[in-house]
Amino acid sequence: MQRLINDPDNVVEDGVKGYLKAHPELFAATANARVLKYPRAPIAGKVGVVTGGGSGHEPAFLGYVGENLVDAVAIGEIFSSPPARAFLDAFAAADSGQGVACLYGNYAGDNMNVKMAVKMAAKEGITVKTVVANDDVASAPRDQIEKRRGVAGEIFMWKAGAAAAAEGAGLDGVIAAAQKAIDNCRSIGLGLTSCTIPAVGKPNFTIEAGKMELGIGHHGEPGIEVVDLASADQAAEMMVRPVIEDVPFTAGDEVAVLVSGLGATPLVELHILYAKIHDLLGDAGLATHRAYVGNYFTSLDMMGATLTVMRLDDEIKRLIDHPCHSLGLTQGRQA
Amino acid sequence: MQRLINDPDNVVEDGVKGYLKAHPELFAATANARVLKYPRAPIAGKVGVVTGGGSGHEPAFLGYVGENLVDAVAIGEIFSSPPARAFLDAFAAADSGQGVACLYGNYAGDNMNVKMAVKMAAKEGITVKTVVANDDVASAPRDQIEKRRGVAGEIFMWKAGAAAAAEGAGLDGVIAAAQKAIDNCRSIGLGLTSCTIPAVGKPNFTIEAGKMELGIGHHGEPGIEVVDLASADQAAEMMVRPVIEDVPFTAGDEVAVLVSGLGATPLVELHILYAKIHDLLGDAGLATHRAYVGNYFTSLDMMGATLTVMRLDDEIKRLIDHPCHSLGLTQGRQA
Amino acid sequence: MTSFPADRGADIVRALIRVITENRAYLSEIDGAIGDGDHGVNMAKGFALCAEKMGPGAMSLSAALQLLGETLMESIGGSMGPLYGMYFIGLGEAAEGIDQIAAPDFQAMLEQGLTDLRSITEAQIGDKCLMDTVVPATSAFSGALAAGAEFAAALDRMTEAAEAGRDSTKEMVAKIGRASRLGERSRGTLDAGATSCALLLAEMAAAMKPMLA
Amino acid sequence: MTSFPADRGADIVRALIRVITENRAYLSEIDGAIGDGDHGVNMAKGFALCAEKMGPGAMSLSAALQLLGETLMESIGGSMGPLYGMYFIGLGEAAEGIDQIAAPDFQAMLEQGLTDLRSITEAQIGDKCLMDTVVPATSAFSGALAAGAEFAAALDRMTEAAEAGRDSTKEMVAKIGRASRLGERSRGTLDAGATSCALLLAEMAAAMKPMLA
Ligand SMILES: Nc1ncnc2c1ncn2[C@@H]1O[C@H](COP(=O)(O)OP(=O)(O)O)[C@@H](O)[C@H]1O
Ligand SMILES: Nc1ncnc2c1ncn2[C@@H]1O[C@H](COP(=O)(O)OP(=O)(O)O)[C@@H](O)[C@H]1O
Ligand SMILES: [Mg+2]
Ligand SMILES: [Mg+2]
Ligand SMILES: [Mg+2]
Ligand SMILES: [Mg+2]
Repeated sequence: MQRLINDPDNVVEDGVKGYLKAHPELFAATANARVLKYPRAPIAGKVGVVTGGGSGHEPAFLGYVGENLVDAVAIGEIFSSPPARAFLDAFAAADSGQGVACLYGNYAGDNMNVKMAVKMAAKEGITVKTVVANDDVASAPRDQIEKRRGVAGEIFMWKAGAAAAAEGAGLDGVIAAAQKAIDNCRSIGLGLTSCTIPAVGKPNFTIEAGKMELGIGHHGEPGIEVVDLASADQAAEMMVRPVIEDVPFTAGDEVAVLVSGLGATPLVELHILYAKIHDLLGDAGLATHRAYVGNYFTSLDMMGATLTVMRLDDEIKRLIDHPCHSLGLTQGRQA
Repeated sequence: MQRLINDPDNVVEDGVKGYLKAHPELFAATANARVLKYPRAPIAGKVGVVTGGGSGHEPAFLGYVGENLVDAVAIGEIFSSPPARAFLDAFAAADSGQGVACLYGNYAGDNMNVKMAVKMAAKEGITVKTVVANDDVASAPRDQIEKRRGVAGEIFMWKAGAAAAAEGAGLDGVIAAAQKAIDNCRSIGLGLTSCTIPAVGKPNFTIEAGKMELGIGHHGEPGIEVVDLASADQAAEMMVRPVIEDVPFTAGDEVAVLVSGLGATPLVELHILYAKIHDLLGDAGLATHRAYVGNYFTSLDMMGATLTVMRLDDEIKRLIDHPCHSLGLTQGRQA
Repeated sequence: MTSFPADRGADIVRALIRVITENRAYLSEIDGAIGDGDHGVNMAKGFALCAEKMGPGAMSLSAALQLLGETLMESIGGSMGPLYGMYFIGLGEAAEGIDQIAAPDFQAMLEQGLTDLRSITEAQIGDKCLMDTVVPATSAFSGALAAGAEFAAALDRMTEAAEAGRDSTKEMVAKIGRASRLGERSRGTLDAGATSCALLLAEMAAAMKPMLA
Repeated sequence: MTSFPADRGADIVRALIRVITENRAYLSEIDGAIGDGDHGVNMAKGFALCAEKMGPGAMSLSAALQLLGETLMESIGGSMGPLYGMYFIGLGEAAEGIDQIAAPDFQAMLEQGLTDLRSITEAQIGDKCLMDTVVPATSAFSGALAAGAEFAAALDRMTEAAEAGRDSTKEMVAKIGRASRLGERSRGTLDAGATSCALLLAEMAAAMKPMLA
């Protein structure tokens, strides 16, 4: 394992120190070492936006803390949900009295810890409402949509919810915007290699050389199918079809597209993949309003990519186009 | 080789298609398939800023084309200088009549191709002046500074030169700003693994497991020393010392710092490394004005990182803080 | 009817902390076979934190178990944090206000723990997880009491059932957690959560038995 | 004095294009041992492009060589594009305005090519690169003429020296290019650039000899 770490058991703590030192305009420490907040948070009069999840997906989750984005984040161990206390402390760090929208992904641990934290927050007088991302079409069939995992679509959920909050929406409005965003998102992953958790020191699972796994999850959860390694164009077809065949895409829709690398796949390859995705979406009558291609939601040093497509209406488009500044995503007033 | 490509011989062409489709606000095609320009270029009254180099370093070089950054880029094969014609066509794409600053890195091929292109440009009536980055302290001793390679310090050179151009400086002013930036930059690389050029299909060189190579170049050029894989803190010490011992750093200086991943090293590890670098610079009396930590200048799927430290004066600070928008670097009006 | 004084609670929880700390490497090793090898590390971290918070003094069983549960829930994250957290809080809440813990009290505690556990996970017996230990152990204790067994004997039945439940996971194919990725390949190894749970229940029984009077 | 008509230039350059195209795989294979295995691909790409631009007609030696040089310089990039580009442009420029190419004309061409090459690289004999071929080949041709040899015999000396130069790279340790990373390990293999250069010079000689009258 060729890695730049100090103690494999302290990867997250040591990383957090670096984030704080490198980006003081984006991150402030809190009393809980596993909670970072935007320095201006809680922002008076604004609904607080919180997320959280396991580490190893950087820039997710903490990289979406910032201006017009997430106010506070709960940071778990690598690939492991943060404790309830961390979510609770993140709520407190984000709450200006207008309530908190906790926007997170559908994983057993996160569900349990958020549930606990919301209960604990209620006792402390903090109103928290939640949206649970379930954009991964490969993780369950359409009739069991509530079982689907949240993946890179979470970024669009955060973007939309946080932009609504920045525009001045109340808690219900923020929740509605985030829910609408994720309901209009569909994602799928494609894994080419495994990844290694530093504290474990061996690959987390196995993808044989010459094979790739369609529908793989962000922690190596089993996908739909292990197939022979194919060309980027063929990979794009395998990814686009299950995404656009799922509700709610219809010809004529405008969409936002996010192709995220899983960590070790070079940027040029993500763009080779994107070129075909763009054309396939166009063939299906979907016009791409905005495309994000890069390492937005990774899995340590895994090779591969995820595709997320979000259907836009005027409201979501406005929220996605809203300017923002964070480690993972910075954009100006226009596309 | 687990890669997302179509034809290993067309990685660059296929990637360029994707960049154009994904980011129409940043990239426009030109008559030369190996030249991309910022859609607004040439910008009337502004000195053109051009760079170029081999592919495989994404987001460098093309990712620094954008608003208040590079106007046009010449794109080479993976790890191979673009042909002279591509540099020439990039000059033409960038020139508004105010002349062109060609800011590139010190490699044999690039030197030759730029030299040819500048000659050809002169015949076509385009005035081109050049700055050659030589920030890599590991590539030659201080008394042979002209032999040193250019590495991630090029980003600061582009940033400073392009900001000067955006502020309205003439060609000599732009060249002076870029030259001053690179003269105040020192960099060093640390390689933990090799990388694989898709058309070659096998690793480009070898770093044994359990070892790391201090001073390695962006294409695997030999470093200063192969040492046992050390902790991130120890790696930071190995990197900071040769950088700050070289001219021109002195206690009391303000600096900008860039830690770039080489491709496959997770973002959290870059921040673990940064945490110690930040402290070591502080111990040496250097105050970090701005830090960039991420994948800014990579080497395909290599693991490892580079460190660049730039001494600031009021002018360079203003130029570095200037807002800009590109695939590799987007920043607003203030830090 | 035999019972033990509730104010021995801290000693019982200290025994639980000890057994987890002692088995840190063993539990991680088991998790390493089909999981990511950190179960012992995760558990030991939470239990050690509870030891710190408890200090050396006496506590009621209710307070001590709730402190353990809250510490786990607050500090270890993942799934095991809230699962064991809920479980121990449930045990502790059911002991609230009771000075002498008799067999029916402990039965009520076990049942409350299981109910609370089920309020946050849909995992079932046969999924290859801690449910395979805790469900049969709870039934065994209740069943023994119903059949007229003494407290101590019922605790023995509970321990036996917990260990049999743990062993039953060996031949199961994992349906939840990381190991579920492996499908058939997860067969042949004990489940880490079921193993830690068997250690905890057996230790709890062993700590209580000498206190019975 | 023997000479050949300059308007046979296109045929000579077509022979160069053919030899590179035919040796595409061989040159890449040699580069694969201590480089990145693309020398044949790079060269063939540029030479094929020149064939396209030339078309089937006749051209003067000066124009044909300059077209080859400009195409390489413009299209293949890296170091080899400008190096071979400068070299062939140099050869071509020195032939400008000459209708019948005699031995002293060709000597001047070779010397101009080498001078232009040296204007853009500091590489030397012994560095394990194309200089190890081109430098001795040039000297051999000039030396043969000085010793009174005929054009054809001098071309043979040039070919022999080019091939000996190529072979000399086998025992060298690379000092430039990718292979320099390998240090001692670069010993024992031919240099790809020196090899392509020997092929080109030998082919040029072979193409000229039957034209001599
Ligand atoms: N959703 C779940 N419900 C019940 N038990 C679970 C669940 N997920 C995992 N487990 C249990 O957790 C154990 C692994 O715990 P641990 O290694 O601490 O966490 P992680 O899997 O996050 O590394 C498994 O052996 C299994 O018994
Ligand atoms: N700076 C240089 N000067 C002269 N020859 C060089 C130089 N760099 C490389 N070469 C030659 O280039 C050859 C390799 O060419 P090629 O494989 O086409 O390019 P690359 O090394 O970029 O893959 C080497 O065998 C060597 O002869
Ligand atoms: Mg585990
Ligand atoms: Mg774990
Ligand atoms: Mg090459
Ligand atoms: Mg080569």
